[in-house]
Amino acid sequence: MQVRVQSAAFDLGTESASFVASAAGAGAVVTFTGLVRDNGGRLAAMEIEHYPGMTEKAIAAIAEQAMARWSLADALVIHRHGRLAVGEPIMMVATAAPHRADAFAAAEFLMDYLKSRAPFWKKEIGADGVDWVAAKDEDEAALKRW
Amino acid sequence: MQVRVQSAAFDLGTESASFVASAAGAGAVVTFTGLVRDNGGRLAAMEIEHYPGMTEKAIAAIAEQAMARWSLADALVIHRHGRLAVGEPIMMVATAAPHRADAFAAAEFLMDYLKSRAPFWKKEIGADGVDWVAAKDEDEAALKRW
Amino acid sequence: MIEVLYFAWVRERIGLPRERVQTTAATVADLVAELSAREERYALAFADLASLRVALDQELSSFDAPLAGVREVAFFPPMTGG
Amino acid sequence: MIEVLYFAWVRERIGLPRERVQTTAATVADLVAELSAREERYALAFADLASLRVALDQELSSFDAPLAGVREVAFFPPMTGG
Repeated sequence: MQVRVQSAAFDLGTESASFVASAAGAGAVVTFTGLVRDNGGRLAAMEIEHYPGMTEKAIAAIAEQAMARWSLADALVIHRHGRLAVGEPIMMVATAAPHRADAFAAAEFLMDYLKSRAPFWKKEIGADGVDWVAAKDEDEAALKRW
Repeated sequence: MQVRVQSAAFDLGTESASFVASAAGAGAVVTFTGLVRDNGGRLAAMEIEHYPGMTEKAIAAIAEQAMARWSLADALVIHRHGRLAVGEPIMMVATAAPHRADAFAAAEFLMDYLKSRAPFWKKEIGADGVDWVAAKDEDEAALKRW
Repeated sequence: MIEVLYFAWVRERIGLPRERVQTTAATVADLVAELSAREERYALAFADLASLRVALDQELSSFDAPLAGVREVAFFPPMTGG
Repeated sequence: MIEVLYFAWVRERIGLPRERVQTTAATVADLVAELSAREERYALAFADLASLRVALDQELSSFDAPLAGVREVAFFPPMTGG
């Protein structure tokens, strides 16, 4: 299990390749990558604030829950903070499991918890001004399925 | 939408990176990769037979269904045939969408349909002999959720 | 004349990947009966239709489907892709 | 003495990322009441508790939780990770 919280950019290709290489024996690998969307050209950049210390702990706890709940060979979470340009990767999760159902379920679980339970706050810097992204009811509701 | 049926190996890292690069504007990218499992050391290789002509058509039809059903920016399916060594990638799907729920659902849908509706047949070449992989009831049942 | 294709263990049991068949069979089931009557290896391959699938002109179909106008019939076990 | 941290728009409204607070508050809600009574900017930041979350020593908690033994309290809006 690997958790990285960083301001540096990362490359989905490089991370995916090394995750698969280390997940020898697993039959199924799922990755999710979140990218800064341009919102129809209105977004210039995104700024992500986080709570150093708590962030790493919260993500590790979420990942440990996933490892305990599904039959996983490995899991990876990378989440960035700081200023990100449109199109840049914000975060990724990867899961490796003997079977696809476990790999998919664990990746969706990790995403649902990262959305609402990891201490990150997104601010959109756009043509129309600067705004904190509001939490969505549907993201909170998504936790109920687990 | 891209569909590739090939005997050549492919690299998850390279494919993921170029898929993300072409999916500009999407906020969410999901990939699934299937690898040859070693089944506790008993498997030497896997041989995949397919139905040239029908394979490409069946996969394109499945991918078009996914594009019509979810709000996707793009989708990719790569599936290999021929002889594959343990640990090698068998196939991958990738989906790009504005929102993560669509990217996940479409990737799972593609996997469920590829498992039971694309004309591939797997043969395991192992220490205990050579055996065609039997279709699983759970894979057929998985189609019912869509 | 119809092109008949066999895949996976159906191909192995019959011993051929494909053949051209002269037939007046009205349905897939009729064609299966004709082939099964030919030789033991066909009868063995077609012994349990529940474990077989059929495609007509590269589209999944069923054993009661008519063969009129069909150029290519393929018999194979349930697919195991992914 | 307790370390109090503010994030996102809570930090912006209060104008500070963190401060040390001398308090005898028994619960988080008591601490919020004390801070709100200090100055308008605190009262504004804490006006709607339903739109706030609190962590005690870096674990999510609730406004009725006791502060005994707690070294670090953080106030922030609902998280928007992922």
